[in-house]
Amino acid sequence: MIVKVLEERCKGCGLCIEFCPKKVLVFSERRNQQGYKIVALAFPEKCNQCGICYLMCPEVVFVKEDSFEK
Amino acid sequence: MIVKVLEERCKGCGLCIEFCPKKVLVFSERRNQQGYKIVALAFPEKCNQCGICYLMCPEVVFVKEDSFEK
Amino acid sequence: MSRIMKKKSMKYEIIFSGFGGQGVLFVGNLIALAGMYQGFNVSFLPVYGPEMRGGTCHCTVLLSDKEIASPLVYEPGYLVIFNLPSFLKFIPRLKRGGLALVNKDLVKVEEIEHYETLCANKKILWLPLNTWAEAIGMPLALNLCALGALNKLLGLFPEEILIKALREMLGKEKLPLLEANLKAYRKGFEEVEAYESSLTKS
Amino acid sequence: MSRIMKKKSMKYEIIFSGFGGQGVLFVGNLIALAGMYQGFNVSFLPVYGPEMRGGTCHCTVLLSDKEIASPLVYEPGYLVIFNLPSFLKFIPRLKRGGLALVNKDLVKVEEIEHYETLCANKKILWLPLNTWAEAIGMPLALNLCALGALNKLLGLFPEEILIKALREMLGKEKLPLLEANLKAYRKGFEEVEAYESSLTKS
Amino acid sequence: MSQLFRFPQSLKKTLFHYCPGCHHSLIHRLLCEVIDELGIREKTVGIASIGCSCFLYFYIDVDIVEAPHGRACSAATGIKRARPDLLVFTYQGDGDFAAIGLGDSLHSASRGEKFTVLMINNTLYGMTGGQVSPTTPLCQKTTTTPLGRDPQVHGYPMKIAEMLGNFEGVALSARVAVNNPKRVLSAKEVLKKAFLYQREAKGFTYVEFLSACPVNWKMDPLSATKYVDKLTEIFPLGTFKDIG
Amino acid sequence: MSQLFRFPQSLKKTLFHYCPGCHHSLIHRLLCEVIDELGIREKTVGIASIGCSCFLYFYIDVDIVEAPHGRACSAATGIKRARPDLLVFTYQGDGDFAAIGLGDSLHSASRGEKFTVLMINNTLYGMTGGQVSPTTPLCQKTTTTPLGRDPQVHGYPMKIAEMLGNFEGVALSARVAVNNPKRVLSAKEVLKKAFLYQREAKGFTYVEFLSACPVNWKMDPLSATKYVDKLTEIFPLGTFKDIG
Amino acid sequence: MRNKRVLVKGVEAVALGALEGGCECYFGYPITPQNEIPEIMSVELPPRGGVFLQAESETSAINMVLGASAVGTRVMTSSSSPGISLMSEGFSYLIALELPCVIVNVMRGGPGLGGIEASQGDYFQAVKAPGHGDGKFLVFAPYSCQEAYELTAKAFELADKYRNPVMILSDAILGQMKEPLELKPLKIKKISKEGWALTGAKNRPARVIRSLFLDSAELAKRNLTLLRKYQKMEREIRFEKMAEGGEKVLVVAFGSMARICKEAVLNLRAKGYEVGFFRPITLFPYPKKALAELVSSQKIKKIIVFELNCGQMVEDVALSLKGMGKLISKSYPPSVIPFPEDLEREIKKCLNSSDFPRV
Amino acid sequence: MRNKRVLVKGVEAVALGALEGGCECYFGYPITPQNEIPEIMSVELPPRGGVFLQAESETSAINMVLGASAVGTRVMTSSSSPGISLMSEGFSYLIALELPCVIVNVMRGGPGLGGIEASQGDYFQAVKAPGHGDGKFLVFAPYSCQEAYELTAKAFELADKYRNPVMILSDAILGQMKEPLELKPLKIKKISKEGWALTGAKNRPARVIRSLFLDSAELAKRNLTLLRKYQKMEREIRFEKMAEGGEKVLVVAFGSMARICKEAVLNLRAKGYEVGFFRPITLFPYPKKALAELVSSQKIKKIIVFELNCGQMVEDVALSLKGMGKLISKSYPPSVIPFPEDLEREIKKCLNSSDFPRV
Ligand SMILES: Cc1ncc(C[n+]2csc(CCOP(=O)(O)OP(=O)(O)O)c2C)c(N)n1
Ligand SMILES: Cc1ncc(C[n+]2csc(CCOP(=O)(O)OP(=O)(O)O)c2C)c(N)n1
Ligand code: SF4
Ligand code: SF4
Ligand code: SF4
Ligand code: SF4
Ligand code: SF4
Ligand code: SF4
Ligand SMILES: [Mg+2]
Ligand SMILES: [Mg+2]
Repeated sequence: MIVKVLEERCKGCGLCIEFCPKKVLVFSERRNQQGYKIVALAFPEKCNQCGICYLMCPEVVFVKEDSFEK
Repeated sequence: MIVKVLEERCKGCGLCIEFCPKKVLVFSERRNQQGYKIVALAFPEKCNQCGICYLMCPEVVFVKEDSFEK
Repeated sequence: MSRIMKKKSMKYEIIFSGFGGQGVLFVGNLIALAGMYQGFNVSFLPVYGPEMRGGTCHCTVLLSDKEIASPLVYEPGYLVIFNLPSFLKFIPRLKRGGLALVNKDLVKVEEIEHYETLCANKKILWLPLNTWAEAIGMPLALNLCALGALNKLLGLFPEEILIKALREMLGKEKLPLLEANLKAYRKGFEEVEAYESSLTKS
Repeated sequence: MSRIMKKKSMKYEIIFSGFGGQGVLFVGNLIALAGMYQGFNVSFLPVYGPEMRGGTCHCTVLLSDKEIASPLVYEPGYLVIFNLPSFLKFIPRLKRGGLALVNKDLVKVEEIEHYETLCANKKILWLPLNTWAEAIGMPLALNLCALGALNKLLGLFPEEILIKALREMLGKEKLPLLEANLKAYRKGFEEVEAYESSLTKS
Repeated sequence: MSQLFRFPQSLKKTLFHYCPGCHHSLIHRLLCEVIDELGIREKTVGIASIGCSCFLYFYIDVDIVEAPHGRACSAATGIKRARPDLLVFTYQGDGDFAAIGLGDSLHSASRGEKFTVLMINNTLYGMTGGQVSPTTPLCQKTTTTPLGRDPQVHGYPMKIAEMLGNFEGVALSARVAVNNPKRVLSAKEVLKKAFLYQREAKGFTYVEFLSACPVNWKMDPLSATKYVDKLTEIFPLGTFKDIG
Repeated sequence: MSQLFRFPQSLKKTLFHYCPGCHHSLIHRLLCEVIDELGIREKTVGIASIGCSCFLYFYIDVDIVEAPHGRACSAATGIKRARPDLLVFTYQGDGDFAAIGLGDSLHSASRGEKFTVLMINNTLYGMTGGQVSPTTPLCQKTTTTPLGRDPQVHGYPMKIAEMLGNFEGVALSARVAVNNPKRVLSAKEVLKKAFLYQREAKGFTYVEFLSACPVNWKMDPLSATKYVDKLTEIFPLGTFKDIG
Repeated sequence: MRNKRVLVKGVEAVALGALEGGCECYFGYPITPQNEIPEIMSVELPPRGGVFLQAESETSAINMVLGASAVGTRVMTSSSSPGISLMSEGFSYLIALELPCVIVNVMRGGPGLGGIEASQGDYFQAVKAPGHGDGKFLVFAPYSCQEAYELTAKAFELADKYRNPVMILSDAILGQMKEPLELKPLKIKKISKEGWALTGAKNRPARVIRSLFLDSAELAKRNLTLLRKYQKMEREIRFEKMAEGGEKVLVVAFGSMARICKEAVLNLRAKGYEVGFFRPITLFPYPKKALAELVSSQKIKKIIVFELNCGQMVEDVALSLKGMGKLISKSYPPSVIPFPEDLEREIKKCLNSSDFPRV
Repeated sequence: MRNKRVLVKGVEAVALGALEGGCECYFGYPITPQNEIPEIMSVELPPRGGVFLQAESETSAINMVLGASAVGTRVMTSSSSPGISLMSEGFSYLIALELPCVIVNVMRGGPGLGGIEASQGDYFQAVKAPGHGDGKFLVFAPYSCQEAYELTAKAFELADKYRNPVMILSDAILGQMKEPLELKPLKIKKISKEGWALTGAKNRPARVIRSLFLDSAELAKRNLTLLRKYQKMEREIRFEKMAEGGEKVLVVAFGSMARICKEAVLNLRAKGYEVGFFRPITLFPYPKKALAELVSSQKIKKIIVFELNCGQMVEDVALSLKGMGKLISKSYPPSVIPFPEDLEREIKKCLNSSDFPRV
């Protein structure tokens, strides 16, 4: 995946994991400063860039770097 | 007509006159204490007791005596 | 203090009172407006009765050559009375020596208890306002008849001023009624004129 | 005056502070309830942080043998601190000579600037609360571990009283959690007991 | 028809304060006839609202409380919840029910409160001198729509009876008129049904009366009564819900 | 689809205060995407209402004013009347729009006020701890319906989008959800249409979002998102009015 | 050139003053005795490019005001007692959001629906608690049509100056009486709102107008700022006094009641009684200093407060005097309005003959 | 037998007190920080045959109260600042209609939406102008859970006794803190409403409950009757004092603030400072006489008023004292709450060392 995972935004709701059609995503063991388990790409190679994770994430965690740094 | 005309209640709106199917009613020249021209039965003999004057009068002017004196 | 009291100020306190439909507020407003055009300080205070529709109403009009503080006055110098309830309510409040114009068509001396005491030290002028108004074919214009009479007596403003005020009050829509109102005004004016000259003559 | 000061009154002022999910308000409420059962006058004042959800929160618990006026206290005698922000906020307010139980798993001395000045004249007891809680398989029960430790140190009430209060707090629905909570309480209690006796021994 | 020429028992003898040709008083009479015929005078509580009919209690001989402008349905809710055994009605204008009171009114309907509303729709605010109301027809001039109601400025007339027809809690929603004898009779039947449904705790019962306001319509009483026919083109008469 | 993986320009970078799995923030993002795509950020004014989303202004990077609870539509009316050239939206909960605000909301709709409402229907009062709201489904337990919503006591759930469909002043009334990717995309299209209609001054535009509140539904985020499917049985998705 | 003189009601003077003050938008809900205001506005505003909208309730009206104010327009509403109560949440928000607007309350006699005749029963509500939570606004009490016209116009300027609502508190006497009004052009300042109004975030960061502050320190700071603003408003204090020396009794009254009192006082003075007169024109902030100075400098012994309510302004007079002089409260529960003659009698009763010989 | 002791929040104590006071109906709309009251009522009332209904707004809630009260039930509502503002029209009607009910205001920090921490910013609104038009009601300010329980229960009796609403004015500290409550049965009188309640006109003439009086004399008479009723309520005045002799400084405070003050005063007294304490429990009618007597009889020189607002109750203290002593106002704009330690410091600052030597 070419996008940045804004880990600090993640609240560990799991919606992205559930809806990812390629089962790319999993919870990592790491926690962010908010105390939530952070999502990670377990199988980045399987990702087809469909954007569903972006669509379903309530916290806008998956973004193109340049769009966030603007 | 066997009913009493409660003249003091009349406000001279003319609805009874308009709707009386037998054209029994007219405005008299008398005025009541409220200052309104009072309705009168010009042709009582033509009245068929249909009750339409009672139905249409907003002031409940046409009533059986005993019902008002109750 | 003495300075203030020396200069006799010109102040007319008038209450108009009658039924809702008798044009009480219209005539009160009219005289206030004419008074303003004439250069008086004026105030007009309408009071509606407790009933929303119909009922009696009255208004207080003040004309003065000084600043008017209170628009309310308990003891007016003048009364214009259109009906019996108004007579009973306001005559007791009329100033000693004050003048009341009373509509003799609707107020009958016979119907008034203690008439003498009620009106002691007060001038009552009985005017057949309804009759006058009907005589000129304008049964509703008794208010203007009363105004004519009043102005003849007090000489508040000339007729031009009244016409100006009347024009303003009637507005564009009701301007056609100007002549009729004027006629009523003149009727009252002339009747009193005739009456006065009859007094002078006799 | 002298009369009042002679009788040493028994009064415990305790502030519990941590993240929203650390059971801060639960344990504060629990100790207040147990305190009441033990016969103390008590008060429990929760303060939610500015955030609606999550964020830090703290509560003030007072146990006293006299009437409690203010439920608020600026300088508590005791602190139970679950995380770093709480440490930084409340240590400065701890009374001279006061005691703070601090969760050493989330508060690292290295991260604290001016640690020495901050804690001068204050007793800090570092407890690995998360570790204890995880050790007994109840990672969320660090609040009860802390309570066990605190009660061992202060001897506020016997375990029966705590059980009674815990029962009441858990209610019917959550009663199955009683044993687990108790286990955590005992863990804290026993760890401090062991630590104290280790002190005595050495 | 036994009621013909009978001065209703539950109507006080006080003279009405309404303008000549106003339908408010006619509707008062119908209400009293219904109360008499159902024999419920002694267990009825009415709520007077703020509008031309605010003096309701001078005319209708049942226990009555005044509610603030627009709050009659909430007051009725309080009464009916506290004393479900009482029969409760509100008597409200279109401004009271549908302008300031819309929230209270629709929520009561939605909750299916078991009282009866008489809504007197004269398409404007009678009491305060004829301002635009939610039910004023397009183009109608009022004292606050001097050029006539323009939908782009003052919006569209609300059709309350129809709207209530879609509410689950509503047992009866109807619009009636009293501008001819037949309509008077059927208005009364609908109103009676409303009270019957209330007695059976079927739900919210609503009867809207198209009502003439000659003074603010600037018409004589006869023309105003006739004009109600015209209003039925915008506000059709009928029953929009009847759970039977 | 150009928006995929683009952090919307009009979304501030502040972390959301919402609970995990709450749909509020997802809807915020959609709103920002629409604002960006239409290029209207610099002439948009938003109205934040009182509810979980009261901090809207910390997230959406447009001019925003807070309105008292339930009054967002009235505030929006004031803004749009004073400055018809601005694009105006309100962001309201079901409690805000349909409980305390029902009167304000429906009158704005009836007048055909030319702004856009985002109504976030999570079927209860999130901010105050999960009390019953006008849209709570029957039988649902809330903190003030401890035995579940009983229609005889708390009335029936209100179907706002359907109700607004019957209003003449309404240009668009639709109900959408964001609990799966397809719905997210179509919700966005509907919202965009609403803003387009507003720009063309077509009338009142209303988009209702069925929205998960895991905390007060006492569900984990995933179950809550799934449960929205169940809600669509009571609150069907669709467009109830579209004047095209 | 002489200005146009017209004979108008007080409520018409208010409407004309609003137009002179640059009012662009009006939102309101009908209620007697002030319906002439919306009626005039519905005729006058649209042709000037302004906005008139009859709201469906007072709560919505005040929130439409809130919206229009937030985008920088000069906006007003008007109502009467029960309607004002319904707006009180809105007032509190407007104050908190620092949004300017003009509010007219033509009081009726309460409580409840009460009656439509003159009353001053909403004094406390206006000056002490227009809403919840410590909010305040400037309150003007005109006592003539001319003053109603001028103060209403000025109110728009002051609202903008302080970014706060301003209330015109009137009653049915002033509201319904007619007297000449000189339609003089007033120099009402336009005050730029570019620094804060919501107009779309073009070439500047987005703006937020809000009242929610969950951080208690932030909220306290904000409340302090507001408090200081109220204190600054003391610059706007206005009053009228008539006491050049030697008066032993001072009559205090506001609004219509002050007119009736003034008549009585003038009559008494003409008769040689040593009676002074004080009329606050701003009711908030109250002219406490001016009143106290007058009483202390003139060594006034008795102060009589006349009001058309159950006794409200007398408290502000007491707070001003702090125990100076003998304070007498003469309250007329609404809505029986005393005549000047009645007041003369009352004032004379208070004149202890030994203290106050007739000269 | 000992009464049950429970550890409850202030708002729970209020709800329990209401049940003890015979509350039959509750209508309200959620708002923080008092949501526990409706939540408890929704659980407790229906099984007792009572009525719980969550209204769609505060305006409708207060009018449901109006309806239920008119038919003679004991009824209550509760809310917080913005919601209370929305009810103010309703309050005025309830007062005018002489309908009893109990109203709870757990104040938040305003104006506007403000914050949810403790504040006393609605003091003026509660005691001076709960609505338009001169209306007043009894206002109780409990300062402990026990008092909240007992006063709320008593409020139902007093509401019925005076046929007037009664307000319980509280704040988030008392509302959210927990302390032991002794659930003692209180002897709350049932007062017959047969003489006025609307129950259907059976065997008696129909009754009317109204507030509209277009005849001004009738309205004035009615207002006088109400005024006399408020005066009668002075019988219910309650206060707490601590000043047995020799105190030179008196601290005055109510509600939660009084608790914090009391702690400070007790500490200072323990240290030998001559500081007294006065806590009004009824805020309306205000214990003016008691306060004035205390100050004059003890020759107290300084009076310090502490409040969690921008300075409100201090006016009632000033009105009580009429210039006696030196009055010092210490106001804490919401919502920064001072600690007892802060107050001790403030009080000491006021102690002029020469006047008040440390003993
Ligand atoms: C809170 C409040 N706002 C406004 C009013 C003034 N007011 C009295 S009646 C009324 C409207 C009356 O219209 P409607 O309900 O249609 O009754 P109608 O007089 O037409 O029968 C208004 C606005 C009021 N009494 N109270
Ligand atoms: C006048 C007033 N009443 C009550 C409240 C308390 N309150 C805040 S938000 C809210 C309801 C929130 O529910 P909803 O609008 O559905 O938004 P959600 O939190 O569910 O997104 C309530 C009752 C308030 N702030 N103001
Ligand atoms: S882009 Fe699609 S496939 Fe890739 S991680 Fe996201 S959801 Fe999965
Ligand atoms: S959807 Fe977003 S917030 Fe939820 S787990 Fe995935 S990345 Fe985290
Ligand atoms: S009863 Fe019928 S016929 Fe007789 S007067 Fe009346 S309307 Fe005419
Ligand atoms: S309908 Fe009645 S009020 Fe009208 S004229 Fe006939 S009798 Fe008189
Ligand atoms: S104003 Fe209209 S509604 Fe009111 S009484 Fe007159 S006719 Fe009837
Ligand atoms: S309470 Fe519900 S609506 Fe509010 S933030 Fe949490 S999940 Fe979202
Ligand atoms: Mg109407
Ligand atoms: Mg919601």
